Amino acid sequence: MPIIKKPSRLVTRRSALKGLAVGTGAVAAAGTLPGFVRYSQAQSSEPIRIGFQVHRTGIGAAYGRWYDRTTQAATKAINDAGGINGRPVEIIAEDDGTDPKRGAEVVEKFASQHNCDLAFGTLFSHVVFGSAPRAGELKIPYFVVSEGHHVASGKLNRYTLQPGITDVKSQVQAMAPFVSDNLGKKVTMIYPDFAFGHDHRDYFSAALEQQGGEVIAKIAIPPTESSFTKYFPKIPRDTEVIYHVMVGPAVLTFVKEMGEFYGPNKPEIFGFIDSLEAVDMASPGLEFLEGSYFWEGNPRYAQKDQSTYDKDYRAAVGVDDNGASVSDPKDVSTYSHMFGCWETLYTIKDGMEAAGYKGPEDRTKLIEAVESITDIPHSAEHPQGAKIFNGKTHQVFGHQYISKVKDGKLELAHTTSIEDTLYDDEVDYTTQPF
Amino acid sequence: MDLGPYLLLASLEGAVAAAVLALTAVGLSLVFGVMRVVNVAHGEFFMLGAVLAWWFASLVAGHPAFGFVLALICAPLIAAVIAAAADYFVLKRLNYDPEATIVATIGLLYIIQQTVLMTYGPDARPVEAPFNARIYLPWFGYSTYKFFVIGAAIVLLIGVWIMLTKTRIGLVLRASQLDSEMALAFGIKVDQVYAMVFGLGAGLAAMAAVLVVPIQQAHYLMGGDPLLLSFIVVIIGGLGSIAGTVVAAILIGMSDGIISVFFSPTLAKIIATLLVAFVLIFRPTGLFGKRSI
Amino acid sequence: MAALNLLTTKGLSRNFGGLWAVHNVDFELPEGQVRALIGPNGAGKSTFVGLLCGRIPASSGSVQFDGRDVTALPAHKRIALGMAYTFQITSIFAKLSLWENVALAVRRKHHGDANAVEGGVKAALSRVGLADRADQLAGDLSYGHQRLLEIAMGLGQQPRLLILDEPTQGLAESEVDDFKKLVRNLAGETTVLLIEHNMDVVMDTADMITVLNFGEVLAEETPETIRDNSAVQAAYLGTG
Amino acid sequence: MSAAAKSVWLHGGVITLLFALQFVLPAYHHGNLARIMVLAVYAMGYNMLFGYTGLLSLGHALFFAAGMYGLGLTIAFLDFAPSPALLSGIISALIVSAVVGFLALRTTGVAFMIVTLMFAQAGFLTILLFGEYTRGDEGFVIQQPERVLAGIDLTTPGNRYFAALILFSVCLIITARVVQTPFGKVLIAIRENEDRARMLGYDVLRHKLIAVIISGTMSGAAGAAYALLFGYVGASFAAVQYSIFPLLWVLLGGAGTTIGPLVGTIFMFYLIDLSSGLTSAYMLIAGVTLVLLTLFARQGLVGELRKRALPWLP
Repeated sequence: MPIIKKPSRLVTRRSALKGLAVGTGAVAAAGTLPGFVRYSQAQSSEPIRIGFQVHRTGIGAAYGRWYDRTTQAATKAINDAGGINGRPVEIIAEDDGTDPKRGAEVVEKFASQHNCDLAFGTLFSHVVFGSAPRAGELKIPYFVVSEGHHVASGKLNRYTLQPGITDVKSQVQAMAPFVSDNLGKKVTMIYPDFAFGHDHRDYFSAALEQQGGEVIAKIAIPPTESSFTKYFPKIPRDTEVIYHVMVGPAVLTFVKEMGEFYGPNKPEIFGFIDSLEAVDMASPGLEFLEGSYFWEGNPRYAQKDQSTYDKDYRAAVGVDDNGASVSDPKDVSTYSHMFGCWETLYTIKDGMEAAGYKGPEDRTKLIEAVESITDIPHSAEHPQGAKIFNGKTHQVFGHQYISKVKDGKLELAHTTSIEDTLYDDEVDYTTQPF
Repeated sequence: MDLGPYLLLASLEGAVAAAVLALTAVGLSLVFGVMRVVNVAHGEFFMLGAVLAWWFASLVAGHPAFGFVLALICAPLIAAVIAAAADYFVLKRLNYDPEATIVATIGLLYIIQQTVLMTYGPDARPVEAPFNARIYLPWFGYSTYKFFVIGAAIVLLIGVWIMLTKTRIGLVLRASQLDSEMALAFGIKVDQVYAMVFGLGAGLAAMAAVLVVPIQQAHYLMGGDPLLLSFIVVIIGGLGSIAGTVVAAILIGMSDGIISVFFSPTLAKIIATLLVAFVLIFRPTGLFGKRSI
Repeated sequence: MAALNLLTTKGLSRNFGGLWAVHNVDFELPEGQVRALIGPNGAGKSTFVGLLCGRIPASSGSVQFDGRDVTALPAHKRIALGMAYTFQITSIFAKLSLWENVALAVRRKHHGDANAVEGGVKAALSRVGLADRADQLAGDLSYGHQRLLEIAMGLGQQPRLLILDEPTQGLAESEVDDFKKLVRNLAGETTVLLIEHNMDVVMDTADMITVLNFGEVLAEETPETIRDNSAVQAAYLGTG
Repeated sequence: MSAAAKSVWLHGGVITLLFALQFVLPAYHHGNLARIMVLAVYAMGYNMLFGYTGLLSLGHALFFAAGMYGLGLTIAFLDFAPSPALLSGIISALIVSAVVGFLALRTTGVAFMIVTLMFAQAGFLTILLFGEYTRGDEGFVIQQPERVLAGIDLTTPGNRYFAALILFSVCLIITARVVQTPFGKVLIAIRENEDRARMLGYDVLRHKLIAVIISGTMSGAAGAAYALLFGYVGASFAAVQYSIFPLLWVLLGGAGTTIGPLVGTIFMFYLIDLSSGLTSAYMLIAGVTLVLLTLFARQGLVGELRKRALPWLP
């Protein structure tokens, strides 16, 4: 049986009462006196407590739901196979409202109230930014699944790691050779007018220039926009490729309106699947995407040469061959991102086992153990593909997938090498003190 | 693209935006005009309309037009009933005190939004348009459904105008708007009129959303933008002036597409919000209105 | 000039949408006088005092106070120069104590001097007979007492000119008598401009009476002679 | 005991209690209280305008953000040390509130609410527009070495608590003092009856403007302190919810009471913290609370206490 527990009313109240009644007693002591903890935990097979910072509400909620399902599935798989170091894993989920302030409070709650061994799971980068400083101060390892470049850019701290999902910078630069070789040299970019979109703009422009291509127009769209047609005339007529990456609830509108605008006489279109993540490819109005290309973090549709790892992973999470929930074919998953939760949990497991992790006093050992990971083979634990972890930048690098829309489905057309995704280190976290 | 087709497209898009905005804002304006209530939850009634439209559409099998027609009738009705209930149970008990009603409608905003999150969920869901042929112009393509939205909004707005000017209901509304005590003295049940107006305002917002949801999608956070835009339109149009509201909606809707040609869209939004602030500061009656807040 | 004029208006006018509420009024009020301002409803009395103390901006003409042209000054600055104004419709701080109500009036002059404020509040409340209720909330008072509080707030400012807009409206008869005594007491101490309907009060307290009709000065006479003025009678009684 | 003496005892007592609590609270609540004290400063700033002057602003996030970015940007781009950066945050808020006050105070009532809302929205969008420097919604982190104020490392729990307590105490004392002064009494008079206050010879506009500036500066101090103590600067703090929150806290605790903002902030924090375990839609609880408050307890917790039992509460 997996031990998956949301903080129920009972637990919360009990721990609150305990805190109030005991005062400087058990709870505070457990946090401050390592000897006490080591003794109590060495005696039992107490679960390893992983605080799961989940976007249940706010703008990230559609992703949060699938991150939750993946996390629960991975936890069940880990526990069914004997847990970590013989101890079961317990997930303590707290909603962060996709809000940086609440995110920081939630990390604090994991560290100080739920006595979690570590915090994990965040996707939206502003929540990562808001929470990471607290994680560093509380000295609790913070494993994010965010695909932001913020970890490897050196803007965070030694306690923050991203071992389960590649970052935007590597994804984007790996696309440039494919786009310029196969689709065209003159690219117009359409992206949301905030940090995530700006990362795309900057890294892709640079990478494309190296390939001899050119970004001829950059169209930034405010994140709250709900109608897009008025932006399309800004696309220059000599555009060979439209590169789009949109996020948020209006993504489907964006793609549909692009279809209405262009009809069949369209330039080549290359998009990040973020523009249609969790959206059914069979939605009305998407027919025009036929023949266009998408970046995928992990192919949503089961491919002909699907690995057994992917097959088992799909089954465990409850996703069918079309990337939708097995219980509701209209409920499409965030397949390109959520594998990061699964893989991160297994990396945590590896790190803990390598470090001989016993309790919070071994947190730095855990980080050092993860930092020393390099090669991650394609396996049941890492169904998305093989990876290379860079301990200095705390960032993992891996294959990227490019799929073509065929018969309303996504068919894998190209897989980049890991080398395509590498870039120079911008930070060496291992030199920072704990 | 050349300037001519570009302006044509911007005008078409502007007309769609203006049509939806006019319907939504007229609802807000009506509530303010008659009740002197600033309804911060107005955008949530818009959202409710969209979400209900998805729900009705998913109930009905067969051609998407059936579900759409059902939604067009029922979604505004349900939104109106919920709004009238909110008026009866909350706003009335606050004696329509301006500040208390603002705080209460902020509360209402969260209640509606979060209830939808709990029941409908966080996903953006599409509703199929009742028809959706694409017109091929030499420069770009355009959805025929969008023309329908413009037409439907015009018909509905004319309907509202006839109701306000030619029917007994309109007479009663105008009497209550001019002087609620006097209206009371003439045997008009101001209580019921207020509940009806609040319901009508919400219904118009919901109706606009049903029209727009085949173009966009239903999502529980979609109420924010229409609220802000409606505010802008109602203030620039002059508070409580229905005609001014419609004119301002056309002005704002049309200019939005064209302004974003020259400025960054974020900058355009900054300019629009500052414009509202300065209109209120230096011309509190709005550009076309007679009464100030 | 024998007596110094505390207040002078020249050609003071105000129109509302083409209607002259006050038209071309030349008015002089000598220091120390108790002046009553009377006239039928709608004669422009309240508008006129509104123009004096700056609540309503003038359309044309000027107001001089204490030898200084105050036409362009906002209300609070005119008050600070020594005017005090009590509202026609009771306007007090209902949720504050009587003491605080009057203290707000007194304090502006005695900035920071707590003892002076204390003394001023006591004196003003005593004068209107409300000293023993100082701790009550003003909103809990009866209407008549609220009118008295309003007057106390006027007195508390120790004004050079006290403008009372229908102070006895709604007072009981005994209270009206007390009020008359109060105003007579003030004579010589401060200049009073009194808008009043109750002719009893006017006759018993005023040194001079100004009659307004249709926004213009109809007459300006002593109480003794005004009874015989046929124009005033016509204005009041509507006979020719 | 005179009102002034009671006020000294009350506020001294609250500060002493908060000081003592740091020694007995478990780590989680210790950390929460540090955060709550900073947010309560924001609420106190809001209360100065809403509770004492009677002006309902829907744009205070602008002032909070002015403080936050005034500190954050000077650290990030001008390499300011924390103390001058803190000063820069406070001064930014002061300037922004003076400008907003000067313009917005030409309006009253509902128009004032909408004008402040629009200015705050424009401020929020401006942060997004200059995303190159502000990193927009994503924001940026203020690293640990940049958070050492006058030799004191503000990233340790004890120091952070102490810094929050000092800021809170200073603002509480300022509030308690201001409302006792003639100036504060005039603010209350303006809240109760603006026309009357004017006709007692007070320059209402000037008083209101000063109230906006005090209120905005205090809110900005909270924003700057939040960035410094918790190490993050981001646009979400400038968004409209963060203008609603202080209104909520103040209404809940009691508008126009000195300790109401603290009480309201604590109450709301734990209401959300506990209910987020019960339901994912915890903002629902905030919504219901707002409606119930307007219906049944307009005075808020401390306000009702004052009305029913302790009329002397400042």
